[in-house]
Amino acid sequence: MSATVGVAVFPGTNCELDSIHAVESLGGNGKILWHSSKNLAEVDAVIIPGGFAHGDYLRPGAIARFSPLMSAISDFANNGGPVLGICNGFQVLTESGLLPGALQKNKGLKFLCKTVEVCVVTENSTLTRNAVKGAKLSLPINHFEGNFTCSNETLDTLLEQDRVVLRYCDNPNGSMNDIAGICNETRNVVGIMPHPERACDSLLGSEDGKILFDSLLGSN
Amino acid sequence: MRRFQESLLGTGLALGVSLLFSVFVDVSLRKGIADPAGSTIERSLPTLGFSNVRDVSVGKTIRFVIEAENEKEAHEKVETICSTFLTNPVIEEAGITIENLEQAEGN
Amino acid sequence: MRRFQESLLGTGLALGVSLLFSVFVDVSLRKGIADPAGSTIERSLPTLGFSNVRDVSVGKTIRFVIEAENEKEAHEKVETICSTFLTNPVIEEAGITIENLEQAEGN
Amino acid sequence: MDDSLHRALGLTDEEAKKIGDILGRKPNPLELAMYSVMWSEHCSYKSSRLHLSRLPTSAPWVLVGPGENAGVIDVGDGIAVAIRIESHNHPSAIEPYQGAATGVGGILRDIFTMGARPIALMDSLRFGSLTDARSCWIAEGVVSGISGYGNAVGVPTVGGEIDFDPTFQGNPLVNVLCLGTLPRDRLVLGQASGIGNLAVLLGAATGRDGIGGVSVLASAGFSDQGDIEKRPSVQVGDPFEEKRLIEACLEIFDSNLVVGIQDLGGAGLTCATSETASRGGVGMDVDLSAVPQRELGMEAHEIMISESQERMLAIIEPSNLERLFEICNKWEVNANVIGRVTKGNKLRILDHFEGNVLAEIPASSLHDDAPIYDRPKKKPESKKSVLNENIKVSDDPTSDLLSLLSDPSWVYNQYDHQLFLNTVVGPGCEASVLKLRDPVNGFETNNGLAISTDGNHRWCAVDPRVGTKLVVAEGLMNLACVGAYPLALVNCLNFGNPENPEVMWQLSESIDGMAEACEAFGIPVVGGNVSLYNESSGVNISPTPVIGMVGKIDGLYRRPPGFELSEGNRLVLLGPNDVGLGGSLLSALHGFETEELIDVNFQTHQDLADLVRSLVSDGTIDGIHDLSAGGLGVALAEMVAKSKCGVSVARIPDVLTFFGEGPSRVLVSVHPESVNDLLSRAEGANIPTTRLGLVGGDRFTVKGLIDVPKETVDSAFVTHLPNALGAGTVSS
Ligand SMILES: Nc1ncnc2c1ncn2[C@@H]1O[C@H](COP(=O)(O)OP(=O)(O)O)[C@@H](O)[C@H]1O
Ligand SMILES: [Mg+2]
Repeated sequence: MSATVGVAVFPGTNCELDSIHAVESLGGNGKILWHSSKNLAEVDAVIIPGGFAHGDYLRPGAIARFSPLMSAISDFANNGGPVLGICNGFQVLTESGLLPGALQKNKGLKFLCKTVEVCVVTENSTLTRNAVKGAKLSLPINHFEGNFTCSNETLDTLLEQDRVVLRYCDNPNGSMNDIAGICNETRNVVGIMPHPERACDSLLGSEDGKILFDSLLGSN
Repeated sequence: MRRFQESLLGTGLALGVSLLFSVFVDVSLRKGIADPAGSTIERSLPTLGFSNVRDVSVGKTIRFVIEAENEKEAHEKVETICSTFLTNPVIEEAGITIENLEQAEGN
Repeated sequence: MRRFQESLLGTGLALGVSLLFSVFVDVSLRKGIADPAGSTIERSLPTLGFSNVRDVSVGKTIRFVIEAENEKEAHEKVETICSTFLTNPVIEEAGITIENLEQAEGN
Repeated sequence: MDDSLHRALGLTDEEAKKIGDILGRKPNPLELAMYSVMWSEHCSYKSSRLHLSRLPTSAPWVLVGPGENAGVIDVGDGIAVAIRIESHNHPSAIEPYQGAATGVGGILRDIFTMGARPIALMDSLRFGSLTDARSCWIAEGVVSGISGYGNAVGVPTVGGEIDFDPTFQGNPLVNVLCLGTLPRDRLVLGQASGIGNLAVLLGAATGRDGIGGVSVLASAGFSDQGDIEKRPSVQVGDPFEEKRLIEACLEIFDSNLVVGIQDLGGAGLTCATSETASRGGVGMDVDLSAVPQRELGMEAHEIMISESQERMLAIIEPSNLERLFEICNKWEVNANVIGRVTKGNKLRILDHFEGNVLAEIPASSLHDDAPIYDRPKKKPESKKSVLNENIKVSDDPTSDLLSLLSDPSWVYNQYDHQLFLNTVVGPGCEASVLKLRDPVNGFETNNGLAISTDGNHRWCAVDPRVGTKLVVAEGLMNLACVGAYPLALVNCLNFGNPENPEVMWQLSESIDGMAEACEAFGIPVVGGNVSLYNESSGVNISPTPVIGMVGKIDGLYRRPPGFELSEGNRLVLLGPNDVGLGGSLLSALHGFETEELIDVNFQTHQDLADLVRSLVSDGTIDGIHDLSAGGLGVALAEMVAKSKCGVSVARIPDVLTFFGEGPSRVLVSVHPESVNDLLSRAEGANIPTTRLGLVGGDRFTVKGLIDVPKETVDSAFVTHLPNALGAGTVSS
């Protein structure tokens, strides 16, 4: 039976169809979750995709986190449901407290859209269970605020608990500890800055994102 | 805007006259948090011919007008808005300045 | 920063002691210019449970320390930095506050 | 009324008289203001219209030609493509970030007005020299503005151009192209019809944006100059509002709710209401009190002329109003009924429906009766050629080459170029290639679209007619290099002051050159934009027609070859060896003024394009680059900089051959086993070939001219822009 993945849409979100496309190309079903809805219906996993929820005004994710949908996603996550935040989705997850830290403006103060190499740091997360620790993946990034920042104590905790999921091979944005993605303590909520949905088609240049979606689809 | 004025009117009639406060929120990065915007400006200034500038930091401001029964209530409201919404406490802190608008106009 | 301190030292030795000023620049959009960030925040506040807030506008601040012979020179320098680099006067205006750091420390 | 008011509004005495004749009375100030904006150069094309009519515009696949908001062509599979290019040069010169951002916003609205979903943007940029601080500030701001708006609105910027030249100092060029797809049978046109139908204003509130010259009408009068100066002439874009507007409009189209729709651009409500009414042959009543206003106390002329961004005017039947409100509500888009379609042909501006009439004008007179000028033209005196055979072209080809290299990735890495998962070839190659998908369900057709923007002010300064032909030819060859054949062309004509007869001559020559090339290649012109008065301190820019060309790839199953070179491959130059220094990058570098510009032979060019297309489609070649600005030298170095190995090249007799520029030349890299196949196919197509050398090693070697480590080339290429522009734009 194929997994149904709910894809959150706030006004300003723009990667929802791309995420659904990637999920469906790997045999899953994608389903739009509108920001004002109060429940998730029957989904096996949730993706909060990239884009500019509420225009990224004030701070990326600052307004989106108050939506009824985010309460429902919080409940889902707290019950162990797999949740993946990609780019703007990662920002929403940190703003809503489901993941620690914050994503600041890139060190170079420029928006960055390019393909980077990241390294799989742990296999122990809903997103990387099918991947191999140490593997290098070519994934596109596309953000202005991707510079992961947290207190030193938080960083220590993340490292101690093996919660860094992906790390940049060549840090493009100034992220602490080269962090490209992290997970929560129960490892079912993952936030990453790179866009794996943009790397699922050889005609577009890379298929390295497939392994991540495979993990997510098989994680329930 | 029209909607607000109506709601204001409604409140005034029902609950006694409430006051308007002008609010200035000055959001800055917490000490110790890297400030990419500040360092970029600091780096650029010498090449533009401005030397002898240092410790540049960049923040943002949010100004608005709020309605409340009295200054204390206004302060409480603004503080909640700041800590839950206008700032991200992981990296930011806020200074709040509140002024009673009617008083201000009286000057 | 190191370069700055060296130059400071250099100046001090060569030209007499120069002063340090702490600068606060408050940049806001000129009246009549659309403020999408402000209006988006204003629109979203009621759904976050904060009613009775209006006229929201968003601006930015730049804080830094500048070295100058005296307060007048500091003011002139800061004004040039503001109008040529920190703001575009076509859409923004800046409020400048300058404080003599040594005096401030004396308080 | 002050008799000189029309002059203060920029209307000539004759134009004012014509308005009086149309109305049969003296216009009031509001009416005069409406005519003044609609009859401006920007809205009426009064200097260029006469000449534009010489461009070929039809082909069996053209669904909508010039004149509507965008051109539309049929690309098969039940899909149509809408395309348009527009300039935002002047706003970008004052406020680079917002000027460029609102340029993006404006071109997007032109596309979704047609019922199409915008799927790609391209930007063609020109700035003053990189050694000029203000030009750098403008360049950084413009790129950030395109990035800030395009990325947030959620439309990828898949390619473009950037160039620097002192001619653009003080007057940058910011041209933005947008392409959208729609189901063929869902074209929406910008017209009103059906007496009693409603005009609904969608989107942002109206402020005093872009009132510009019309602010002389402010009731404060001339006495309060200070206040007038404070009126914002710059608009601020809101990509979030536009994103919601796009989604709401597309859902409204899907639900079949509109009779017509029109975006609000130049001249705001005046243009949108009069244009929809006159296209539909009806009249319209407009209730100003129903227009949501951002500021208090706006006057009638301010509301009618405001260029506030992110607004659309939809014409709908009253029975569809509820449904439209529901959709707008869902997307948090404001919608207000501000007008009614009426019998007759009058556009009436009212302070309230059933209230006072503030203006009453025949709607079509604002467009159809706009003046058309046949301005005087004069060919400039020939410049003496300072270059003859005795002058040494270059002492140091290595340093010349290195200073001509510039990697635009500093620009396009700031643009989301991958959204929608269509981008097979993004920025950084000859042309961008997109998957062609069904716009309704996203299904792949296995075909592709290719787009390219091209312009070359150096060629056009030498000879605007031949230069423009060369630019069109380059667009065609760029498409061929990714395996595409051309379907349509849009253009943006960036010229100086048309009241200068030499500028008028340039414009006319350029249009003739474009017409000639388009006829020869069978490419219809489906839209364009004319930007005049590009001058600063009285100096006109070099003529800069920019063309955007869209083409199709039938059967897109493999990635087209890029610039990348593979070790062991052979380098072959296809095409003639006729080159010169006229309008070349090398001439610009050394300040040579030359008259010679090598004309394009349409037949040779077409034959080469056909050959290239087939070599690309069947995978015969691994790497390709057409020769353009900078000639063979720059093309070769760019390929090396994008590869992991160097080259070793011979058979380049001199510097002229290395840097000279001429049409119909393409450099390819082929596997040794395919060389014979390549050569014989070229011979069959009557295309000359030159075997240049091989790919490999870690040096860039051109026998007798240059021998440097590959890293020297790489680093010149990648550091050029970041070094010059690294200071960082602060405002965002
Ligand atoms: N302003 C820009 N925006 C986006 N892409 C750009 C820009 N400038 C250049 N590029 C990319 O770099 C490629 C090379 O640019 P250019 O040297 O102008 O190409 P060519 O001379 O072959 O037409 C372009 O095809 C385009 O994809
Ligand atoms: Mg080219």
